[in-house]
Amino acid sequence: MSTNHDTKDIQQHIKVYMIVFATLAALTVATVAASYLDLSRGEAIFLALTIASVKGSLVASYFMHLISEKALITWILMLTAVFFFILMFIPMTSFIDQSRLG
Amino acid sequence: MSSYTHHDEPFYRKYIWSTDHKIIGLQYGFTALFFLLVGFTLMMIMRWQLAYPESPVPLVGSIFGEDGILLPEIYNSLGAMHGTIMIFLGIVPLAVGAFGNYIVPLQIGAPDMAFPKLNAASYWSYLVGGIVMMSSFFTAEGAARSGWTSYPPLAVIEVGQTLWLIGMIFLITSSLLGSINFITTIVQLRAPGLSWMRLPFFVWAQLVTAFLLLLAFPPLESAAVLQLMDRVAGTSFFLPSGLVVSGEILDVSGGGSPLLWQHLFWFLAHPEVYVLILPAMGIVSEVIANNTRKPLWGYKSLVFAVVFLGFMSFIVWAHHMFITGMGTAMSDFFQTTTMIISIPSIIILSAFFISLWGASIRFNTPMLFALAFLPMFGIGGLTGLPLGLAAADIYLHDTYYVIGHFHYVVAPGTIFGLFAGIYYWYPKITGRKMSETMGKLHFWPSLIFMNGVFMPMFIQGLAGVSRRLWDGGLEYAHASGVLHWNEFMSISAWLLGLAQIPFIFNIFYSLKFGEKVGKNPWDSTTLEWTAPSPPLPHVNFEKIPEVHREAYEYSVPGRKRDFTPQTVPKKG
Amino acid sequence: MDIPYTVEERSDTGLFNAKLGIWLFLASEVMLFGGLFSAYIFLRFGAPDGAFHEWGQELNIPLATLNTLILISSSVTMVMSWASLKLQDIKKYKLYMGLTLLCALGFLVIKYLEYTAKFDHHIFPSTNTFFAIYFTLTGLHGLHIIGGMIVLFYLWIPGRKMWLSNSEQFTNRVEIVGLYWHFVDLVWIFLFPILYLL
Amino acid sequence: MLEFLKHYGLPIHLSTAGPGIDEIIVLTHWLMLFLFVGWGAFFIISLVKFRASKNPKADHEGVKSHLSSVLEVAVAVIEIVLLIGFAFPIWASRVNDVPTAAEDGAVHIRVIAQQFAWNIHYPGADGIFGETKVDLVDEEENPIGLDRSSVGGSDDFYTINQMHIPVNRKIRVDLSTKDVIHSFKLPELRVGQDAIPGMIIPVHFEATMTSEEYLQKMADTPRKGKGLEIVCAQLCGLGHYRMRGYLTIDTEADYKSWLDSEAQYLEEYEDDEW
Ligand code: HEA
Ligand code: HEA
Ligand code: CUA
Ligand SMILES: [Cu+2]
Repeated sequence: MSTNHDTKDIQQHIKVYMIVFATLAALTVATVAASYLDLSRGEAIFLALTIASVKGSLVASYFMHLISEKALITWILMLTAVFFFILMFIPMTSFIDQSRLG
Repeated sequence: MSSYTHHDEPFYRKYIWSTDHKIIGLQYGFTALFFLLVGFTLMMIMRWQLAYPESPVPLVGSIFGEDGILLPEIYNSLGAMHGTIMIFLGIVPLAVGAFGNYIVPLQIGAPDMAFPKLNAASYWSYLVGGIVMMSSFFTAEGAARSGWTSYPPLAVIEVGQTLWLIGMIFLITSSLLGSINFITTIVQLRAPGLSWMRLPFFVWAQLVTAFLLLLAFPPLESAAVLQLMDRVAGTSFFLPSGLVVSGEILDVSGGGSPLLWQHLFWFLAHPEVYVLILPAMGIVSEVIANNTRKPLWGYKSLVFAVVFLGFMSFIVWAHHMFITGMGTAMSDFFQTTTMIISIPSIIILSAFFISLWGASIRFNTPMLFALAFLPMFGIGGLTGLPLGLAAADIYLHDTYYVIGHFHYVVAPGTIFGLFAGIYYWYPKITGRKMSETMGKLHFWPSLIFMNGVFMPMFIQGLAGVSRRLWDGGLEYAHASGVLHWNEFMSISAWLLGLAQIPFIFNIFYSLKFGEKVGKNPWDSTTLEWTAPSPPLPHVNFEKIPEVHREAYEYSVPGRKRDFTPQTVPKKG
Repeated sequence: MDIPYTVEERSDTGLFNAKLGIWLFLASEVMLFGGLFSAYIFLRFGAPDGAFHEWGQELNIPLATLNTLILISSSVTMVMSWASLKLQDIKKYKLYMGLTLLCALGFLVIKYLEYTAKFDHHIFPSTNTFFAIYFTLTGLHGLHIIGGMIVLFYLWIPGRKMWLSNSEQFTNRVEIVGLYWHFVDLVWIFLFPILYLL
Repeated sequence: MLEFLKHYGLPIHLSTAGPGIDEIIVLTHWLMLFLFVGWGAFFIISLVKFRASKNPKADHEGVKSHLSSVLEVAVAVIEIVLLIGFAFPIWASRVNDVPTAAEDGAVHIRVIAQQFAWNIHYPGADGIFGETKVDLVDEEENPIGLDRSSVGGSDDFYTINQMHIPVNRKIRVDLSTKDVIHSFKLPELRVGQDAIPGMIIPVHFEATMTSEEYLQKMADTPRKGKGLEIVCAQLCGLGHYRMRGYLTIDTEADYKSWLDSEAQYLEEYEDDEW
């Protein structure tokens, strides 16, 4: 159970949480600000999704402790990610087909 | 079944609101068998209309209106519900819910599933889904009538679909809860010493199945939500602009796509077909190993093949959509993956065949069903190959060839596998064996009539007869040469129904009068046979077993007995 | 015989049961939202050029930004409530859990304001495919929030007595629910730009 | 094998796409037969040879060779050949080599499916399709919503469930649907294509035999006297089973005179109107 060492650890964690929190808030403001910039469609999408991905990884890595999670869980999530991207993008090929049809 | 009453629980706690995986397994089993019978009954009614178009259905005709004729819209309802019931309410709950629940914890030496309450919730969610589905028959609109595939826009504009969607959401939730439970149980609760490569193949099959359910079902859940929105909130997820239905412009915003549904649906529904087959393969492997008195041949390659099969099953789905206007890139991709996925199936089947060589085969009822599974699945699987080649599928798509293909895999395939399992594990559940005589009386007619129903479908399919035709093709010239088969198939189907009577009778008869047997009547090696029959409520084993060896140590040279249970310690 | 590894970790996997269970559940959630995101992309491509962007202009970005910040805060308070338990500080736990619930409530109130504003302008899911997917995605996300709140509330007050009998299991439960809560936050982090900003 | 499959249902084909498609069906069935018979024989022999009454003691190891892996590799190779040699090219020509009226002299027709009929839309003598608009649709007067005043629209004509095509000419059908998904299928021509709402999908084929010749061939079969049909192969509602159209493959001359008579009919009809 909670040893002295644990307590130290947790206090260390709490510091990290605060830093992550600040970063997330800053990135939120940044992404909103960026949306008012005069960017092309593609650039805007790229920027917004990049920021969202960074935010998402921060939440997953630190709040959800994925960064120090057991290998088994990482594997399951990687498998899920593969299927997620397949689901996301392969149906899109239907549009390539439709553009062929004109 | 009730002789062991270790905990003094009231009746309803023990049999109704139970959290014991064995009771839940039985609840699943009986509910699913009931639904199988319902689904089959629907089909026996439909087969009347197919054999004798527009003549009053005997016995039950009065339900369908005064003259007793099955109207086209009712035919479509029964067809859609036959498919839905068989797959989602019959086979999956029986193969996963019942067999998985009852056998997996026993085979891995666990006292229960990892989350017993979740397990009960999963069953009840299934039951609610089933009741919602069934109740749709009794509403004014009637049941869903757009096929089990529920393609929009038809499914959005047809009546009866709403309850189908709501039912599906319950069924999907049930499967998700179940699959989380299975994976956690198999990963976490394996008995000491039971390493991955010592697992019985059945457990591997269930593990892969659980992953398929876990990751493939949610997209269909989201698709069901979207279709529900289309129906009740007037959205246009699946409706393009400018539709004219019955002369009226459809009053929706438009902008959606019917193909989106097909992608989301088949993203589930292809993995789903392996959900139907893998548990049956698992059962067959157990029965074969036991009754050949030999280890399964090539256990490692079996495990590898089934994992690979599971993975690949996520990337073949669009082979159901070849004819929807697909270009070369996509069709080439999906044809290739479809051909690739046939290889692990061949590996698995080959390993089963080769296991027979050098065996000492006992032809008891479970073994007969397991053996029949092999060529029947073979026919079904092999006829999948021309369907997987897009060029051949141009002609064969949506014909009875497809119906024949998949019924061979699910009916004389999966159902036979499940029958084998019921006969095989019955003694574990009840402490008594099922009657062999009645078992054989069940097996032989079933085998013959199954082929009687489904073999002519290939002939009709080759002739180009479409599926889902109310009159079985009477309208069409190209069907005229093969139309006479309809009567033959229907009679086979009804006889197939009769052939189930010895089975149903046997289940109840053997409960009281079956031959009493000990813990391990089949001289088997796996863990479930070291538990008492029936296993102790809630805890299964008198003491958590320890595993010392691989799953199938049969006929090891130099040993006294021809089987060595996994719990026997290695000497020295 | 109790079910093993409900509290302690299994040595070869390093996990207790519920930890694995929740991650599996989250994996299925990823696929659930995957289906919806897939629909989003499909519809976006299917719509006339730039239409999604245009339709999205109707939405209230400042309110949604505020909501994003609220949800992020709730994630922090959530993880803090777990950390408090780790530090054996049940008082702080109560405080942070309460704050988490408050944030969740705030999020829902703002969502409610946004929805009613849309309805007042006669914008409904049936208006066009953008609003169809907007209402579906945010609605489903909202349901996740409500579901999470019920469990959080349970752990906040009625379920807390477990702290006295089995503090380790209680801490685990809070961790598990926390994982779910962060996931709901994570989904929003993606919903926010794709619905409001792009 | 082809004879065998024909005996068991497969109709003769009468299009240029037929041989390719039949060939791949036949080759695949050879593969299936080979696997089934091979494993079947092994299966039966094992069952007889190793029954417990004859072979009371099982051999722990059983088969030691890994010949089956060779078999599996062989199947994989055959499948690759089927894919690359047959399936891919056939598909590519099916979806890519869409002929046009201008370049290939193809006959260009539109087919608009609806519950439960096929509207066949011909461009008329000018070869230009008039515009169709949903708000003009009137199930009685104008089922496809044709705008007579649009460019090329005045001489267009359409039939319901009657499709005429000339033999030995490339045919291009632009397939669409007014309501739900249907599937346009000409079994004897080995043509099949879903009609998806919101999409216009080109289908092309070339008939190698006129309806008349076909009927002569069918004289002694159960099909005698029954002409060619358009099948709806996708569930589209309660009338799905009777959503049948008729296909007539004419000689070039007959086709011309049919076109003329339709044009004539159109004129008379128009005269009535005014
Ligand atoms: C359990 C169910 C199941 C299984 C296992 C399979 C397995 C396969 N299926 Fe099937 N399929 C369905 C259920 C199943 N299918 C259903 C329900 C539909 C229709 C859905 C609908 O439209 O309503 C369908 C439809 C379907 C289609 C779409 C057809 C169409 O609509 O036009 C295609 C196309 O590629 C296909 C292909 C395959 C392939 C290549 C396999 C391969 O995995 C098969 C591999 C197996 C083998 C190759 C056999 C190996 C065995 C041997 C070699 C041994 C021989 C044996 C002896 C001699 C004893 N299937
Ligand atoms: C798992 C799936 C499954 C199973 C097992 C079956 C089993 C059977 N099916 Fe079905 N079928 C489908 C899935 C299935 N089907 C699907 C998906 C469709 C397509 C629907 C659509 O078009 O949308 C279809 C369509 C379909 C058609 C085509 C209809 C059409 O296109 O118009 C036909 C026609 O004959 C048919 C027949 C049969 C028959 C005779 C059986 C028989 O094999 C049934 C055998 C059943 C048993 C042997 C039951 C045994 C159980 C018991 C006896 C219970 C005992 C009970 C207790 C102890 C309480 N089915
Ligand atoms: Cu149109 Cu079936
Ligand atoms: Cu499939």
